[in-house]
This record gives sequence, structure tokens and C-alpha cells, in this order.
Amino acid sequence: MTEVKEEKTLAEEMGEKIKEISIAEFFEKNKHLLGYENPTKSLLTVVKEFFDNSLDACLEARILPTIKVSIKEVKENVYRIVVEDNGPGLPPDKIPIAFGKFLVGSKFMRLRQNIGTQGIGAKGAILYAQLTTGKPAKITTYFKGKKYEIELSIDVIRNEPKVISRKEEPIEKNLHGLKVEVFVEGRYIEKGQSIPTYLKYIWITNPFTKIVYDGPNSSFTLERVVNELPKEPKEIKPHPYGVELGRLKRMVHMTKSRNVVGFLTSEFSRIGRDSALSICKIAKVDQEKKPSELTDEEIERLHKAMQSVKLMSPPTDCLSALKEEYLAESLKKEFEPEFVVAVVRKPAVYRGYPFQVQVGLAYGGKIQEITQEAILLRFANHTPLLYNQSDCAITRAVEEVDWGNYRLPRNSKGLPPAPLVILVDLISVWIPYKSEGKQAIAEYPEIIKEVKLALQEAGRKLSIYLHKKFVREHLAMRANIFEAYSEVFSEFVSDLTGKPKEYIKNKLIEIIRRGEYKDGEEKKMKEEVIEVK
Amino acid sequence: MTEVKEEKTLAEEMGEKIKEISIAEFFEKNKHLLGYENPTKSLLTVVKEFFDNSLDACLEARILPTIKVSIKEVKENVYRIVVEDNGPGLPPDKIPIAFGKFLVGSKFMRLRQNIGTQGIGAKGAILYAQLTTGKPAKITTYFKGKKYEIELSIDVIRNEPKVISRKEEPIEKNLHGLKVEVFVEGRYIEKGQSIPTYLKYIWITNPFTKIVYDGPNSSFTLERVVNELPKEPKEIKPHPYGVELGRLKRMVHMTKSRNVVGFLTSEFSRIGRDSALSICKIAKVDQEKKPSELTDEEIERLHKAMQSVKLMSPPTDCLSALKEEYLAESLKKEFEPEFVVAVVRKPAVYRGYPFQVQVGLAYGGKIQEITQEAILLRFANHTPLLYNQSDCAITRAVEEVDWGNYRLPRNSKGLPPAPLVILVDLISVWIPYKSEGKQAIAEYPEIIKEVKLALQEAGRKLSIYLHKKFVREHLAMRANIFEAYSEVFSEFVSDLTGKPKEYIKNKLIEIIRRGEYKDGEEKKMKEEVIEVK
Amino acid sequence: MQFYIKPKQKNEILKTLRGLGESFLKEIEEGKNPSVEVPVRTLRNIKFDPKERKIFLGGYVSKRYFLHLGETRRFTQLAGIASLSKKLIEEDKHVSLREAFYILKRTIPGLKKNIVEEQEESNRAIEDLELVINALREQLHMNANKLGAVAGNVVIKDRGDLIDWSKLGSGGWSVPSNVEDIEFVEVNAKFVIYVEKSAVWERLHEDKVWKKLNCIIVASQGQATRGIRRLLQRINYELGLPIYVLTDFDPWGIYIYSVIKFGSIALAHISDRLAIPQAKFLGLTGDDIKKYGLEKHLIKFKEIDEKRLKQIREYEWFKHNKDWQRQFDLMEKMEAKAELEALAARGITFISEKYLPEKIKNGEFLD
Amino acid sequence: MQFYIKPKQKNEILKTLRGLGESFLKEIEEGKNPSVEVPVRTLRNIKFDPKERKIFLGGYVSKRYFLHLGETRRFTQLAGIASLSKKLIEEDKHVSLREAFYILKRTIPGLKKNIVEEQEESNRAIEDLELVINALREQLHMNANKLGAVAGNVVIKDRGDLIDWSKLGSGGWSVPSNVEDIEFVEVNAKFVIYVEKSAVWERLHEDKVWKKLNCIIVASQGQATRGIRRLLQRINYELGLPIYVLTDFDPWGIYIYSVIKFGSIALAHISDRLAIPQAKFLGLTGDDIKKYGLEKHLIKFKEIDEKRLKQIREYEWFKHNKDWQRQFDLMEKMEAKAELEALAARGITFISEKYLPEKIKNGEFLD
Repeated sequence: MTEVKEEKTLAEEMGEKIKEISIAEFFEKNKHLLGYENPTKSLLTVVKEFFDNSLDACLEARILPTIKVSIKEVKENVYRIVVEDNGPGLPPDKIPIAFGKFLVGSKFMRLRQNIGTQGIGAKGAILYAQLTTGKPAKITTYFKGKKYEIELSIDVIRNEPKVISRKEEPIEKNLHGLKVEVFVEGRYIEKGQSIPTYLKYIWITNPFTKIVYDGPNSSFTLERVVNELPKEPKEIKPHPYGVELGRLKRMVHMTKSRNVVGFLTSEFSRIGRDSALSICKIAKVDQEKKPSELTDEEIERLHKAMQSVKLMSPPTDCLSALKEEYLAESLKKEFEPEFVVAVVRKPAVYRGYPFQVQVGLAYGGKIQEITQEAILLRFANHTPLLYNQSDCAITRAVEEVDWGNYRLPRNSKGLPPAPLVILVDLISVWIPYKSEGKQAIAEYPEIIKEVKLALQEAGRKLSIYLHKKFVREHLAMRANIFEAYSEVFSEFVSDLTGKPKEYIKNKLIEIIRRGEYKDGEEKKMKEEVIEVK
Repeated sequence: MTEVKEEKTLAEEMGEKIKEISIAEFFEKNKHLLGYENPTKSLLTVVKEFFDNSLDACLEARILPTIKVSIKEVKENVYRIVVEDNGPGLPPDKIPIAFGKFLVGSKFMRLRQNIGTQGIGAKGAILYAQLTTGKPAKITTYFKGKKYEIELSIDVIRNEPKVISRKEEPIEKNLHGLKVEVFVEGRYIEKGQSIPTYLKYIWITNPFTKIVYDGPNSSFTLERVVNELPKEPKEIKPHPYGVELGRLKRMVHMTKSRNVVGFLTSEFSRIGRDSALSICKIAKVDQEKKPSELTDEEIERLHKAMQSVKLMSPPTDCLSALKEEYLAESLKKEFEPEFVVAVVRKPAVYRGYPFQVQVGLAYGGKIQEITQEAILLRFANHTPLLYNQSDCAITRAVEEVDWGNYRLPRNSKGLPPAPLVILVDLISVWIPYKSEGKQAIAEYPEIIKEVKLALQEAGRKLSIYLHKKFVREHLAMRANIFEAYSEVFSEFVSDLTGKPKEYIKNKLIEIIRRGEYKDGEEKKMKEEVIEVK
Repeated sequence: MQFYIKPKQKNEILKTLRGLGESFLKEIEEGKNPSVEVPVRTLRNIKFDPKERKIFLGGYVSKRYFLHLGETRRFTQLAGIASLSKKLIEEDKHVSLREAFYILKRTIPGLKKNIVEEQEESNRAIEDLELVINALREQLHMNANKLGAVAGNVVIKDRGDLIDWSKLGSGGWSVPSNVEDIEFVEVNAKFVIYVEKSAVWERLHEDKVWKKLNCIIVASQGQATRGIRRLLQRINYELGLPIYVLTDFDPWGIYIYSVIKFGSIALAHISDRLAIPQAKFLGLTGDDIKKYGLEKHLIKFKEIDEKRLKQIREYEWFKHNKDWQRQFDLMEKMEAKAELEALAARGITFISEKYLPEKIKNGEFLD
Repeated sequence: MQFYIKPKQKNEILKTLRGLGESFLKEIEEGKNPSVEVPVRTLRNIKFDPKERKIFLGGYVSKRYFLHLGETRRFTQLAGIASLSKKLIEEDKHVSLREAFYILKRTIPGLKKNIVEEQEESNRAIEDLELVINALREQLHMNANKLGAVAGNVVIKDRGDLIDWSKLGSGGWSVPSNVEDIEFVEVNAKFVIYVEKSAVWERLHEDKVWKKLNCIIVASQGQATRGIRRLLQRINYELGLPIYVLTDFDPWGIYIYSVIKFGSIALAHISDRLAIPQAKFLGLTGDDIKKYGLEKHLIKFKEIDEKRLKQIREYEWFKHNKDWQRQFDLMEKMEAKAELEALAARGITFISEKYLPEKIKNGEFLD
């Protein structure tokens, strides 16, 4: 009897221990999941999160971005980071939740290409700042003729913003933008997986951006290469092929449509009335039924039917690649190569999500000086990936290409040993990152295939260039070579025959200068085989 | 003027788009982060989450665990999974939030060794089930003489449980336990990174557990090897060395202590009155000040001072390793080796968190038949890690050990090519996983070092065994070898001297049978060097 | 095609070389692109005559031009070698391939290149010239490496010296790289044993095998040098003595035999015409292993041996030969090879006193 | 320690071998563990005498026992080789190292092992025996490989034949692996040129260098064989002729010289006693390259060459020698090597008619 009592008490005891924790608390404890693993990477992550936010905001508002980044060491291993943009800014009353509460964002469920999507990045940076230096973040917005300066921190226990101060002062009416200032612990490096590298690379794929950098040891300004924004990506509805059963159920219960056909045509892309009717037919579901009255079995049948009907691929105006010439242009500016090519593939689909690959190759010129092995720049939605290169679908695709086919040194393992920069940018409404650190892309066969196709197309263009270069140099050398060899050849023929060398040589040079031996002719001669019995 | 207006509208528009999403929604979209990457792994993850929960519950209630796992294919690639334990169960009114709401748990902020800690695992499994099959989870608890059956699903948008049905019926008073049943899409495999493998391995490090498995193709029961639970791990307070500034600030504002000294001694482990006073002195903070009145600067100074005073390492009764003989015993049962050794290291500390390493080596016997390369079993808090082996601190440590030092084939890269099972179990109040998938441990030097030390200690014991085995076999061979060589040696001496071979041989065998030549003597003889000028 | 090339008169070769130069000169004077016809040495021009069982070059020639970017260099090198060869013959000097390389290696004015950069280039030019004027490189006074010794009841004349191969102590006559000019003065032997190892040659020599069996014994180390092959060929063609090849029982030994008999298969090259189709295999066979109880003395095949065996048994000239295929099968089954030295396990002089006399008496040759 | 070993009388060696057996027998009869004393060949027992400039074995010996698990096998092998050697000398037969291996290789009754499994084992046993009874393996009638040729104004007697090294045409006398038994009958030469390449030997021979300079010319291919080294040593010690070593200018050539002069440094082993401390270096030097304008004919160092150079210049016997260090410096600076054949670029017979006579006349040797 006593034993039984104890057990029951135990169950209740355990029940009583159950409590909710906030997502902020979760990430505070698991900060390495957000990229705060070590001082060097943490510093980079903070800058990256704010910079990406700024870039997204400008693009959303269709403003040519100008983004200033300032980093100053205030004491040993403590840095003041300021990121300022000319974007639209935010209304001051929205600032606290936009920067002080996890899982709040404007882009989470939208199917459109964006850099940030999860409502986590900027908050993570602010959380890291307050965790390491205890200092609140200062957000400044220029809004309706006023400048608002809001200091805030995150109440970790409640996942709520805590506003510490709020100032406002009038400014010129047409000023706009947002500025974030935080103090963080970290370690600053100048080369490699560093903040300057990050900025230089993101500028390549966003060449319409002006970046002003003021670092602890160096400053630079990257001017706009292009004065035109890429076309605006559209938001799309989910494609039926990518929808899980559970999500479909939820959609059924939340729709405002009054019947199944209406539901299907209005909530999904690529389902027209005909497709909708045939889905209902296959699923044996009454097309006029109210969605909320569908039974679980009916929804399941609908789900199956949706996968089985033939539908067009999802629309791809949700993606916005660069123009090839712009990508080429910025690669040229950054690396000063002798040749550059950019290829933007048509969009493709993975699990119902549209995605698109753009690549660039820069060859020779100043690159020779940098390295003897190819440099790989990986991007996802125009944002550089600096860590975990060896573990990424892009790397795998690059290594699977046989570069020897394109007149480059063959790569046995890894990258080809050539003066080459390989840029690969994966654009999608949903990038399958391997972790929230967002540094490596999962190895889906569809993605690897597209990247390879893009690289092969670019490779062929590079190959044509290399061939032309070869021929050009070759023709110029031709006469010279023949004349040089004639010098010694004449001597040998003179040895054999006793005729004076100069006599033979002059005759030969006459023949050469007539110049009747073209490449094509030569080939034919080479293959000429005479049978003698 | 119009332009300005537009910009302002834009900012407001963007502000309006900002909305909160739930953590459930976040994980639904990012399910690969929780281990639901592909059908095979997903099935394993579901079982693992429920099994770990059951094991934790039993341990918490100090009940010898008996856990039943049943997996049946209900239609192609859809499985019904049932996990049932004899733990304390839960009060029925706590079931909905315990299983239907993310970030709810009993163990999140506790500094004690547990398998689950994040309040995510079981919910993730239920979310995955409803996403793939649309079916709710059925939780059955035996509580106070009644059996409660609760069907629930997760309201993803609100991160709230949705109870679909609730039944109760009377049962025998002393029954207790919890049962979970879900339907999931997945793929079942029998070998390798599979559910049977998972259960067998977790049984090795939890040998006090009885596991009854009823799978699609096979059934087995793993009986308890030990009838005694390991000592109960205690909860501890944070150690000052592991506390970040931001967290200290929060603790300062939440404490009930009335002065700084009281705060320091009551909220941290290993700070006594003396240490507290010297921290205050170093920090130049009034020891009698009310914590909530401390300025930011003072807290910062306190934080620095805490790191600089010498304190004892955190208490380690929060960790509960197995007894070495139990670990050895279960390795013996599972692999039937000829030799087994287990080593449990003393606890060590990483960033203020105590941790402990236990390892086991099983050599030879039946293992020979399985493979020619060593098998590595990785565990964290007694739970097997089946994925991402190459990316894990444990693997790195194992590979860094020079196994050649322990009479094993030397490993040039990777694991030694020996009939060997290497088990490594990392126990800590806070395991630094590389991602929520919880399959790989971050490569902290302190952890790698401890694992290596443990393996080296075990290696030395294995080495002693191997040496003894060698000597044993060796001595028996010795006389045989000498007699065999005497046969031919006598012949040669006979050739050289003309004396009959048999005569020489018999004399030699006499000498050998006297058996005066021991190993030690031999060594001495070998080193005997005589200088002759 | 002619198989055996007689030692040519020096004047004849000089004339041919001069003729080559004159053909170039004529084309040049006519304003044409200087050209030369070189027999094709690719696989399609390598023929095997299954009846006569010999490898030979087919009738394809390719025409090469001096004014062709892909060929001008090689063309020049060919002329260079021809010019050097003319000089050597006139001065009655010989050079090694390495010396020829250094002599030809000089800067081409106006180019940052030498006439030849690697010895491979001058070697190839020499091979080209051999084909173009149908002469052996030795006749062009260019020698490969010297290696190997000979003993037997033979007296030759070389550079004015009379040399008796039976009176040279334990060493024997060191075979020069170039045997074109030696004259056979007195030959008192019935056949030749060529053995692939000098250590075994010393065994046979010490045991006076050449005296007892009335033969000539020749050895080099591994693959026979050109000097040796030419010597064997000359003895075979000019003196009519059969050539027996004594090697290990392994793919390498059999290939040594194959080269002596059929010529080398390295892409068709004049050395194929050093072949001796009448040569016979006297080396260890799978049957010998059983017969003489060598099973315990086999050496396990390595991967490379197996691979080589697979290649060699597919050669046209072995492929359709049942006897050889049987041997290859035995070898494959044993997965091991047997060395001549293994016979020593049956007695130091076993090879000389039992193995060779018996096999020769019984005519146990493979062909 | 004695440096040069005179050809021993066969009886003397037979006596020593029998003595070895009897010492074993005595111990056995006294109920002791059979033992033998073997000079230690580890580094600490290798000495270099900087004054005399020679490598030699120190006085350390280690005592080995038959009844010792780590030694019983090697001990048995030693006895086996001694027994074989006795038989060979008695029957006046010689065997190659490979034959010796096969003869010794047989199953030990009761063990699944042969007396020797690999040739390395029998080779080592031969080396052990050389050390134990202080004889050369050739004197034990075990021969290494045969390679190389010789010519010059010398008449020798070998196996009853009188052989005139000046009358052997273009080939020369093939040097046997064992030169213990040859007798010098008539010697009409003032020095010996040893050259590391047979192709260069043919050059010198064709140009009659041995006649013009009144010397002996000897060649093998690469590292000198034991037969050649012993021949050179015997000529040096018994006839008192200086030995000049002609090699390329590279670490490998200089090491060939070093082995002839100082002995091989492969862990102290009796072959060190084949050394000829009076030998002099006549090969190409860094100065020759400038003097004879060979700069264009250098071959760039590969990594392995550089590595070898670093090793060789650190050898005790080169380390403190300024002349050699200067040459190594030159080589290091050039980062290239020069071959003897490169001299052909200056004229086919340049090496014979200019280079050698001039260097010898001016005494331009390195020591």
C-alpha cells in the first residue's frame, strides 16, 4: 500500500515539474545552433544577421541599398558593431517586437526568395550581445520626419522585448533607414572567414549595393556596379507536390473557400478548375463539399490525389536571379580576371519548391597571383556561406564536375588546380540548410544536378575562350616557329647533301612566307596514309 | 513629396507584416533539424524520442525500467509505433501540455544528467506523425487506479495541444506506466542505423533495463543484466565559471536573497562565505548591497571577479555513471568477446559544466566474426548516437589514440583494423550537441582529452591482457620450437664436425628439457656485449 | 617486309642517308613542303602471321611534313639524327643513346627551346630514322646499353682481335652493345642457351654446360638487351644454330622469351625485326614443377603478376596456342611462380646435370 | 680490425668452419647453451677514422645463444649456411645468393615453417657468417650478381685460362661475381679508371683510352657490384695501382665513389671491408661544368636529388672535408646535376681526348 502511494505521488510530482520555457531561453542555452560557437564566428554572425536584414529591407522596399558597417574594439575582445542602412526603416512601435522577440518576423511562411526567413537571426545577435556584454541593443529608425532611438534588451524568460529607453528628435522629412548598434564579445580577423570577406562576397552577388566598411584595422567602400535592382520576386502559393498531409489538414480547416474545388484552386499554385475537378474525382470527394466538413479519410485521399495528378511546375517569379552580365561584371571588379562568364539556369523544382542556380567562373588575370587552386564561393539566396565548405551540396557538385573537360587541369579530388574562381549561388524560396547555422546546404540530388549543369554550361564557355586564346597565340607563333626550325633543319640538310646551309634556308623561308600551310590543311596531311605493298 | 509618402507607407507596410509564429510552426517547417531528414532516420527518431522519455521517467522515479516497443507496418511505408513503459505515468491533466506543446518540459534548466532536456523531442515525434499521416497520438497513462486514454494533436499555429478524445476506465490500483501510440510514415530497416541496433546499444549502457521489442520482421527481449539502478544524479546549481554575464544579470534581478553575499552563496555551487566576500572585494562591490540595486557596472565587475577567484570544481553527484563491472557485463552479453574492460573516469569540467566519460573495450571472441575493423559505439548520457559518426568529438578522440601502443594493429587513419568494439559514453548535465538532431558532439578539447585518457586507460588494460595471452601461448610453444630447431641445427653441426646427428640432437634435447632458460635470462643474454680489442 | 637485316655495308648506309637529304633538298628547290614517309607504328599496322607465327609491320606509311606545327620539331630531329649518323659512320665512331641526346641538344636560335629536351625525343628520332631508311640503330652507330656475357666453343674476330669464347675463365666475354661488326671465325657448337639471369649463367658456366652439351651460353639480366638479341639473331640466321630460351616460370620470363622470338610489342618499332621466330622455350614449365617436385618452392603471385598473366595470355601469338594456354592455366591455378634457382633445392648442379640435358634430349621445348 | 682481406686458402676457411661446428659441439657436450660471438653492426659500433678517413667496425661483439626464442632461428640459419659453405668449398662449386636461399629453404619437421622463408633471411645469415669467421662471402663460395666489363693491358689467369684484357674486341672481359681465384699474370698499366656507366666505358674503349693512357678501364651499371669492388680492391692492394672513379656530378655518382672508397654505410656489414681508401674521384665536378661549358646541359634537381644531397653532405667522411663541401655547395647552388655524357656535346671523343688526359695530367682529383 505504501509503495503504491509513493508511486502516485511520484507521477504527480513529475507532473508538477512540467513548465514551459521560452524560445529565447532555449536559444540562449543553445546559442551555438545559431552560429555563436566561437569568438571569431560569433562576431561574423552578428554582422551577417544585421547586414542581411538591412539588405532584405532595402530589396523589399525597392531601394538601391547603401549599407554601412562599423566595427570598433572598445576593450580587449569587446566590439561595438553598427550596421546602418537606407532602407524604409520601421515604425517605432514595431521595433521592440521586431528586434526583441524570437519567432517574430515578416517573412516566415511566405514562399518567396529572401535571405532571412525564420524570425530568429537579428534576435539571436541581440541575445548574444546581451549575454556576453550585458549591454542592450540600440535601434535607430528614421520615420515620418523623426529619428527614434530605442534601447532594448530581450526578456529571456518571457521571450519579450524590454524597452530601456526611447528618444525621438525631428529630422529632415525624406530621411529613411535603420541603424542597429550592439556591443559583443568576439575576436576580429581580417582574412579568410572574416567580416571583410563576407562583405566583399555578398557585394558580388548583390552588385547594386553600396557597402561602406569601417573596421578596426581597415576601411573600404564597395561602390555599386549596377544601378538597377533585380526584378522583384513574387510571393507564391504552395505547390501541391510539396505539401505534407498534416499541413493540408490545417489548410482545410483554415480556408475561407466554401467548397473543395474553390479551396484547391485558391490555396495552391498550378491547380486550375480542371485539375481541381480531377483531383476530387480521383479522391472520390464531393467537389461541392464544405472543406471544414471533410473527414480525415477524405483529406488523406485528396492528399494522395494531389500527388498523382499531372500539374505544371510551380511558378518561378518568386525567384530573382541576377542578370548574367551583372554577375559577370561584379566578379570582374572583385578579381580582375582575364575572362569571366556567368550562367543563370532556368528555375527547377525540388519537393514542390522552385529553385534556381546561378554560377560564375572567373579565370586567370590577377587570380593567378592569389592562388594555385581554384577558389570556391558558395552563396544561398545571394548570401555567402563561409563555413562548412566540405559538407555542402555545392562543394560536392563542384567536385563532381570533371574540369579536365574544359581545358583546365583535371581535378582528381577536390577543386581543379587552376587560377579560377568558381561562384555558385542557390536561389530558392526554401533553402534546405543543414542546420540553423545556415552554412551548408543539404545534398539533394536535384540541387546537385542543377549546379553541375550550370557549371558545365559555364565550363563550356570558358573552354571556348581558352581554345580561342590558344589559337590566337598559336597563329602568331607559327611563322616564327617554322623559321626557327628552318635554321637548324637547313644545317642538317646541308650536312647530308653538302649544299650550303644559307642556300637551303633562304629557299625554305621563301616557302614559309608564301604561307600556304593552314591548320586545316595540316590536319589533312597528317592523316594522309599511303598503302605500300 | 510623393516619394517621401511612399517610403513612409512602405515602412508601415513592412511593420504591419510583422507577426509572431509559433515554435511548433517553426519546427514543422524545419523538421530536418529534429532528425526527420529521410524516412529511415525519421522512423528511428520517433522511436528514440519516446524510448528516451520512458527511460528518463523510470530513472527519475527510481523504477527498474521495462520498456516495450512495437512497430507494425499498417500500409506501405506507414507504421504504427507503440512505446510503453512501467514508469510512474503522468497525471492525465498534464498529458496535453507534456505531449502537445513545444518547449514544455520538466528538465530544461535543471543541471542534472538526463537524456532529454529540451522539451522538444516527444512533441517533434508527434508533430511528424500528424504531418505525415494526419493521425493524432494516443497517450495512455495508468494513474491512481485508472487508465486514461487521451488522443491529442498539436495545434501548430498556436503551439497548443488539441485533445481529441479522453477515455478513462478503472484498473488495478498498483499498475503504473505510460504508453504512446503514433502512426508515421517512414522506412524500416533491420541492420545498421536501425531501431533494433538502437535498442541493443541503449541496453548496453542501461543494463538495468528490460526491453521487449516486437518489430515488423523480428522480435526479441533483452533481459536486465543488473538489478540495481545507478545512483540517482543530483541537481546542482550553476558553477560561477560557466555563467555568462547576461545570465548573471538575470539571476541578480530574480534572486530572493537580500544581499550580494547571500546571493552568491545561495545561487551558485562552490561559493562559500569566504569566496563570496573575496569576490565582492575584488569586484569592489558592497557585500551588503541589495542585489536588485546593483548597477550594470557592478554586475560586470562581479562577473569578472567570479572568474578570477579560485573555486572548487562543481560537485559531480549530478552525474551518474554505470559501475564499471556492469558496463563490462553488458558488453560481454551483447558481443561475446574473449576480453572486456570498462573504465569510468572521474568527472571533469568544461565551461563550468561537470562531465564524465565512461568507455568500454571488447576484444576478440565472436567479434572476429562480425568485422575486421573496430566498431565504435558512441553514447551521450547513455543514449546511442547512430548518425554523423565522422563529425563527432568522440570519433576524433578515438582516432587520435595510437592503438598500436596497446598491442593492436596500428591505426594510420580512422579506427584500428582489429576485432574490437569501442564504446564511449559521455555523461554531462549539458552535452554540447552539434545540432538539435543530437547525433554528434562538438569538438571541445576538454572532452576529447578526457575521452582519450579513458581509452588509453582501457587500452593499457587490454594491452596487459594481450600480453598475458601472448606469454601463455608463448611458453607452451617454447619447448616445441627449440626441439624443432634442434632437429635441423644438429644436422648442420653434424655436417660441420662429422659427429652423428642423433648424438648431438639427444644432448641438445636434454639441455632443453632441463628448461633453465627463462625469458628474463634470455634478455640479459641478448644484451651481453663483450668488448674485444 | 624483310625480317632479318643483314649487316649492311657502311657505304650503303651512307648512300641512303645522303639520299634522304637529297630528297628534302629536291622538294625545297621545287618550293614544296619537305616530306618523308614513315611506316605507321600504330596497332592497326602491326600484323601477326599465325602460320609463320611472327609479328611484323604492315604496309601503311604516313607522310610527314616539315612545315606542320605538330611535326616540324620531330621532322627536324629526324634530320639531325641522320646528320649525326652520317658523321659517326664517316669517322667510324659509336655513341650511346645518351651521348646522341647531348650531341643533338642545343638551342634553336630564336626559340627558348633546344632541338631535343628529353632523351625520349632523340630516342624517338632514332627509331624514326631506323624505319625510314630500314636500318638498325646499331648500323647507324648508335648503341643502347651493354649488358651480358657469353661463353662457348666459338672464336670471333672483333676490332682486329681474335677472341675465343671458351678461354675466358669464369667471366666470359662481355657482349658489347653493338655486335654488327663481329665476325664468326670458328664455331663449334650445336645450339645456344639464352638465360635471363647472370647468376644462372655462372652456374651453367661453372658446371661447364657449354662444354658438355657443346653449346653457347648467353645471359643478360632480365629483358635481353638489343646487343644480345642481335647477337642471338645473327647466330641463328648466319650460323643456323637453334636458340633455346631459359627463364623462370612466370609471366615476366615468358615475356622475355616472347620478345626474343616474336619481337617486342612496344608500339611497332624496328626492334620487332630483331625477332627470332625459330627460338624455343626451354624455361621452367608447369609440368617441370610437378616432375621435379618444386611445389614447395613457389612464390605466391602478387596482384601485378596476375594482371600481367592476364595480359600476356591474350596476346595474339599466345592466344591461339593450346600448349601455351595450358601453361597459363597451370600458372593461374597455382597462383604462383617458380624460379630457375629453385632447382638448386634438388642439388647444386641439378640444373646442369639433370634438368637441361634431359629436357634437351627429350626435346621438351615449348614453341 | 683488418681492412683488406687476402684471398684465403681454401683449407684455412674449411678449418675455420669446422672449428665453428666444434665450438658448438663442445658447449652442447658440456650441457651449455650453444653460443656464438658476432661483431655488433649497430651504429654505435661503426667507427670513422678522420685521419685515415675510413669507416670500420669497432670492437663490440654480442653473444648469441641457440636456446633463445628470439635467436634460435637465426642461429640455426647461421649453422645451415656454414654447413652449405663447407660443402661448396669441398666440392669447389659456387652458388648465387638466390640458389643458397633455395638450398637452405626446407621445412623444419614439426613446425609449419621453413628454415628460411625469404631470401633476406639467408642473405643475413651469410652476412653473419662473414662476420663470425672473418671471410668474404665470395670466399665462402656464395656469389652476388655479375655485372660489368673490363679492358686494359693486363693478362690474368682464371680457371686455367690465360685471358688478355687487351685482346677482347669491343666487348671486353665480363667480370664474374667472384674474383677471388683470378691471378694477375702480367700487368702493364699505371692506374684504373672505374666508370659508373657501361655506355661511357664503350666510349672510352672505342677511343682506346686504356691504350693511350696505359690504364685499365672497368665499368658496371650504377652501384659497383661486389665482384667489381673486390677486383678493384685486389688491383689496388696487390698491384698497387691507383683507382680513379669516374661518375656524374650528382649525389648518386658521388655516393658510388663513396662506397668504393669508404665502404657502404648500410648498417655495418662486412662489405665495408671492400673499401679502397686510396681511391680518388675523377668524375665531373662543379668546376668542370664551368671549365667545359656544360651549363646548358644540366638536369634540374628533383626533390629526391635535393634530399639525397642533404644526406650525403652530412656523412661523417664528407662533413669535415672542405673540398667536398665546396662541391656540394656548387651543386646546391646549381640545383642541377651533370652527366658524363654531356661532354659529348663538346665533341664525340672529347671525354677521351681532352677531359680525361687533362684531368689526370693535372692531377685534378678529389679525395
